[in-house]
Amino acid sequence: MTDTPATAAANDDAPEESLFEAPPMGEQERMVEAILFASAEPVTLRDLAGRMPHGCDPAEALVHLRKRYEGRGVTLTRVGDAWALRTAADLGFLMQKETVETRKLSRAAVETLAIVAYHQPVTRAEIEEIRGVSVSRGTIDQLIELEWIRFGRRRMTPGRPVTFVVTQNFLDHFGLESARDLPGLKELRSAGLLESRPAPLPGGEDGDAEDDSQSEMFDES
Amino acid sequence: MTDTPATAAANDDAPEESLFEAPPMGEQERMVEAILFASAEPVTLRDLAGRMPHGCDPAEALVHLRKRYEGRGVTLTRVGDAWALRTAADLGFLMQKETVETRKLSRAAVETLAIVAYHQPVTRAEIEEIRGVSVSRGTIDQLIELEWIRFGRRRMTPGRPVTFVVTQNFLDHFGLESARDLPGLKELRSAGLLESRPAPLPGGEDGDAEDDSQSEMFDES
Amino acid sequence: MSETSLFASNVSERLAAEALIVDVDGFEGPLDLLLTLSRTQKVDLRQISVLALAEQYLAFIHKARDLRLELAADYLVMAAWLAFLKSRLLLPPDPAEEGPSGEELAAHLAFQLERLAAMRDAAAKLMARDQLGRDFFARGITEDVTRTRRVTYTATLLDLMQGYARIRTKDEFRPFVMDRDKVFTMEEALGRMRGLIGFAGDWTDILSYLPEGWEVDPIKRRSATASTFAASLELAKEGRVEIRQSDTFAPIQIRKKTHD
Repeated sequence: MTDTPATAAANDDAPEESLFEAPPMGEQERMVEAILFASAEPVTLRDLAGRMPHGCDPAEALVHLRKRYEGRGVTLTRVGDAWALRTAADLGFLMQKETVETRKLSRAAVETLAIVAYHQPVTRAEIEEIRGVSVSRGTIDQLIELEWIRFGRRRMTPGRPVTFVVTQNFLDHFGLESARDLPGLKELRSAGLLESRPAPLPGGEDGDAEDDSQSEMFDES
Repeated sequence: MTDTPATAAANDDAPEESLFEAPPMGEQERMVEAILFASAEPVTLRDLAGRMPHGCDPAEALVHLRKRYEGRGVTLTRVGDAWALRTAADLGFLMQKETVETRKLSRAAVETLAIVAYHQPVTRAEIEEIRGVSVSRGTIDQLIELEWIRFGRRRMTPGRPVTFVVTQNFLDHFGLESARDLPGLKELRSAGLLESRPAPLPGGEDGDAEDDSQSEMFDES
Repeated sequence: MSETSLFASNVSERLAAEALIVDVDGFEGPLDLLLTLSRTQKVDLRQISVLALAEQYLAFIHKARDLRLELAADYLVMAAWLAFLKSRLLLPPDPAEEGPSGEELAAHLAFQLERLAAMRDAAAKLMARDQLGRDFFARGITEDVTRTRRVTYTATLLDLMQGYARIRTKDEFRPFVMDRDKVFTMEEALGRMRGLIGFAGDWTDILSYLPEGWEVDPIKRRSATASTFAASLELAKEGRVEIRQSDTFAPIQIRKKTHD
């Protein structure tokens, strides 16, 4: 195709550029498509021209692109003097899931969840003992509503207190295959998540968690 | 209710759903297109099905859509069991504006990442054995923070060490459909270089538990 | 460095040595160094001469020591192991000897080197791939059409683990104090034994000097045993008691030294 003398016609002011032929229109269309797709804002014609190789004609490429997206799930829309790709208005109902507002879980909830995950099945009294503060009812309700914890079997001790365990949803959300895959204290430490010396634990009930911290104390030399 | 008997054929078990016919495939394709367009993250088949009207077949719609975007400025890519629209890699030069400066990874981090990818699921001890040096505290932490690796199942060997595997984010970042598509994987495997061969020990009681770590990776559909 | 250059008569030799040695910190451990050395053999890693490699490594360690470079213990452990391997490779196999042959050990080392090289290569290939946010891009405008506004709460695995770590290390927030209620100090033990030593006439097991109430709880017992033992040694040093133990792990006994 290079035997034709007609290289990029428009720019007499930049003679050294005319050595390069502008890409074919199909290619220009691809470029406009990619730029509009990846940009966080609508893009003006001028911006498009500035980002594409010299000699391109984004206005024409836009005409082709607009035609290509006609009737599709996405349409090329003009926003002021700029252009953007937008999902088709009639499909807005599909976007409902996108409108979820996410908030960070409170510290109390994260800690309660962590205790359930590491110590399950665990009673509310045990959670309070480990955290050292009382657990508000709202926190547990919230975790249950998120479907991250659920009621487990009742403990066969006086009062038959209810226990809590984590759910399959919890495992899915945190990308775990089972709660046993949660790293132990030793591993948290070696991953740099646990900076300080482990607190000496009260002699006790929780068997293996304690062992971990014990061995850590002596590994540390 | 309608005079045509052939409503959504597939679900005999849910007769009340058959009142609604699934939209035509062209429409389903538009829906998938719109959903994928609206999201920066890959969307799983399951999510797609959950958001589309009952009776839709997003898997088939994806086949059509993929064909439609072949050779375009934006392409449909598979990421594990999810799908995403991404700009064509050959147009990256147009996107300086969108390029995010990523923290440069240390050589140790890059090698550790590669070892996790090629040997997964892999324990920390195995990573150290392959590299011949201990893995520094921050390295694994950094890769977890980037969401490129995560904890996998524990190994059923003494000490039940935690293992590491790569994530969907990792696949997305490096444009891989699955971990099986890692460059050179086949050659490495047939050269025996992905085996975790134990050092010849005087005793000769070398663990063979490592072998299943390999098979696990490739069994995973 | 200037001191050594006085002795190095052969300039090119010295430069060759320094090229490796100056950079000793640049190596990530002995395996990395071995891999670099093996490159000088310019053959497929499956065909390298492990014997020659062992010699190169030992020569390297030797030179590094001449230059008084601090070598990490790993390097010296590997040197010892390679010296052992070398002897196994050079000497005819002893049929009475147990364990793997020199060839098996050499083959494993070659395998390790090849595997490390393969992983380096794979890492380079991985990083050379087109990457998201550098070569290809995700959608720039994600659509958050405000229609249903449902609030969900989210937390990451890191949040969870850090939360747990926080609870388990609550003590870091209080000023550092040793928990002494289960510690029996040596001063206490000394005071106690000085008072009691005069009453026991003959050889007595030092465990009988443990204070009341410290024999049951294992943590307390451990502390009291240690301090009582240390105190016994101190008293023996002062010449106030004699100390004996009939056998390994047998009871340790003391008695008052009679000055006659």
